[in-house]
Amino acid sequence: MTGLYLALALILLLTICVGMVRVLRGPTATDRMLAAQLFGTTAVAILLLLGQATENTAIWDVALIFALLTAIAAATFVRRRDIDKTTETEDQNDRH
Amino acid sequence: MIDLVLAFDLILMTTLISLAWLLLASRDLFRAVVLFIAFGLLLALAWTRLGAVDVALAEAAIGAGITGTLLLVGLGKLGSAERCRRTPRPTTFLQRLTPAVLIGIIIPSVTIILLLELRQLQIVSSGQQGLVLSLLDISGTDHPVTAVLLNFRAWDTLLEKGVLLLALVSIWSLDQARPLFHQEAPSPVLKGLSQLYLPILVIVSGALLWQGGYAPGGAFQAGALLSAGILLAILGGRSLLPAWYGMPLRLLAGCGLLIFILIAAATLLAGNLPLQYPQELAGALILLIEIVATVSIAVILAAAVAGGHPAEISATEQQQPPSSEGTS
Amino acid sequence: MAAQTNLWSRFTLRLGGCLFLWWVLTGGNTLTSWIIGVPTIALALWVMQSVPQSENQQLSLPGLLRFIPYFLLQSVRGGIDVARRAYSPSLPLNPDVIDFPLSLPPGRPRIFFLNSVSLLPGTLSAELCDTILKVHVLDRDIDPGLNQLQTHVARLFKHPSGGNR
Amino acid sequence: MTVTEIITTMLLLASLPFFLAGTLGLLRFPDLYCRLHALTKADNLGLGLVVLALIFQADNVQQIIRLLLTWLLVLIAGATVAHLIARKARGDGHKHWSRQ
Repeated sequence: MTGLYLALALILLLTICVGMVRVLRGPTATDRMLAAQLFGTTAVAILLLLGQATENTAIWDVALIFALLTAIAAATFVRRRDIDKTTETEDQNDRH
Repeated sequence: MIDLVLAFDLILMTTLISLAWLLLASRDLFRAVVLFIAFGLLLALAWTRLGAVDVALAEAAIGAGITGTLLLVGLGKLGSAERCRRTPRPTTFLQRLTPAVLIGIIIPSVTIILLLELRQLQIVSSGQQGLVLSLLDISGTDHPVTAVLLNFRAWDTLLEKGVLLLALVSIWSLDQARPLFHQEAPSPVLKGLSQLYLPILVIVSGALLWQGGYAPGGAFQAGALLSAGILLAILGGRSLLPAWYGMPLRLLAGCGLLIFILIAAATLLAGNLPLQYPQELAGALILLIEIVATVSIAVILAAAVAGGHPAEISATEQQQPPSSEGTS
Repeated sequence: MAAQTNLWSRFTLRLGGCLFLWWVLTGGNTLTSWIIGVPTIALALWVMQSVPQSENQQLSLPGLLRFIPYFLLQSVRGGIDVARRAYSPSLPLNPDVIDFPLSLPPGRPRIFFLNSVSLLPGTLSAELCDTILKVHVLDRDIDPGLNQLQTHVARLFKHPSGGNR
Repeated sequence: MTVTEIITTMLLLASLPFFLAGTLGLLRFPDLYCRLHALTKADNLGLGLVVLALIFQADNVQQIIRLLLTWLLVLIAGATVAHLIARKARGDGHKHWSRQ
């Protein structure tokens, strides 16, 4: 069984690596952010599998923390003061 | 099965190093921030693979809960610097090739060579592990990491609290805090999430603090989680009471260091070395320090994200109508 | 009088939830765990206390028992649907944004509905304009079944619009 | 192999196509909104199957509840984030992709 857990965890890690292409490509900031969100879900799955494979359920606590916190970065992203709009006006003043 | 573990570790290491390179070399700062969030995620995986679940918990709480917000808010302050990416420099073929070669060939091969070499090494000594485990009975806790952090090497932890406080004081001396987010009310969905997750975050954080006595967990993990909770509350549209910005905030931020110093002084007066707890009180003292430190760490980390002196927030908010965007 | 008992039943429910979660996470078998457990739960209750309580929508148990299998079935269908589209070489997508008029009251029922929409086959709640929900659909030719979901959610929150079906 | 092990194996194998579909959708789907569909549905179903698989191996009730709680939290966070991102994209004026 342990072999299966590890094999699945390995494949999931690979999907994160492949998904990184979306972060690199973009094209918009929103695309990048949404890819990071997908990694959160995958990481939770990997941690649950690793916890089961090593029979160390303390690892599940790490998964629980990710589950609780993955929304925070994305929520900040949508709620932050829009830098593009503020820089547009600032930019005309201090263009060098 | 060993091969599966090896393959997992290899890919994890290669990805971590490549990500580190990519995010440092990224000209688009927003991209760098998202890469850093992904980096933190994989780093937490790496810590669990190294058997350091304590560190993984802290990395998960800090990486997912605080760093992302800290960097995104910081990015807003770097407005004009971020404009630089829109004036692309002409790149030669060679310049474009270098990162690809680095990430595709050099980093993986160096990692593989290093890993293979490392596997040849014999572990000569397990460090102080035996010593710590033999003294665990008198430490006042059942988790070796907690025993080291709060008893055997409590001095280090005291100084760490000092460093955190110093960092906050430096941030406060640099700038005045500005409202982190849009003044307009958040989406009801975000509000609902915040209301639902906040109590759960509090309880998980308390559970982590308690677990520190016998399993991975402890004050830093609990504090980091709690500070993420504070951020989530602000994101969900709650505002902190301005009455708290003055003395209460300072006291809460400083109490972690203060309790340490008080206990050090008390042990000194009792004729022991500083922070050399009497054996029968060790458990209670450790618990007391951890509870106070949790609150202190939570407040310091959350205040650090605000990025400036908080007293000013109440002043500017009172002066200006909430609808205006004009603090910058 | 009725409001008073309502307040108490809500408090007991919340306290019960907190105690349950603490037990799940720590095992709760040692007496000393309550040294941290009691202040933690007090803090959690305080955090919940400051949530504005204008809305008074309690879940109905029969509604929940009918909702869970419906939701699980639909999310499996949703997963299979999106996976099929992702694998198919021709990428069979025909997306559109449709308007859906909400009859659910604001607050928890509406939030619950918005989140459920995003987990069901082919639909994504994109924007809420007053009582009109803009839904992004993957295939404009397929009926997204949002009315059925709305009935389920209304029943779950004991709202009249879901009662008589 | 016991019965529970067979069930766990099958559920884990069943979860794999959904995780792969999530990543594939992220890369292949033409616009942000479609990618959000992949994010919320495929991966959450994959995680649900993993959680279900591990429940069959759990030692006690607490573990089962912890697993279910983790899944539920990811589910709610995923749906919320999908909505927030879609809302922000619409606010920024992103047009949705269509065949015509």
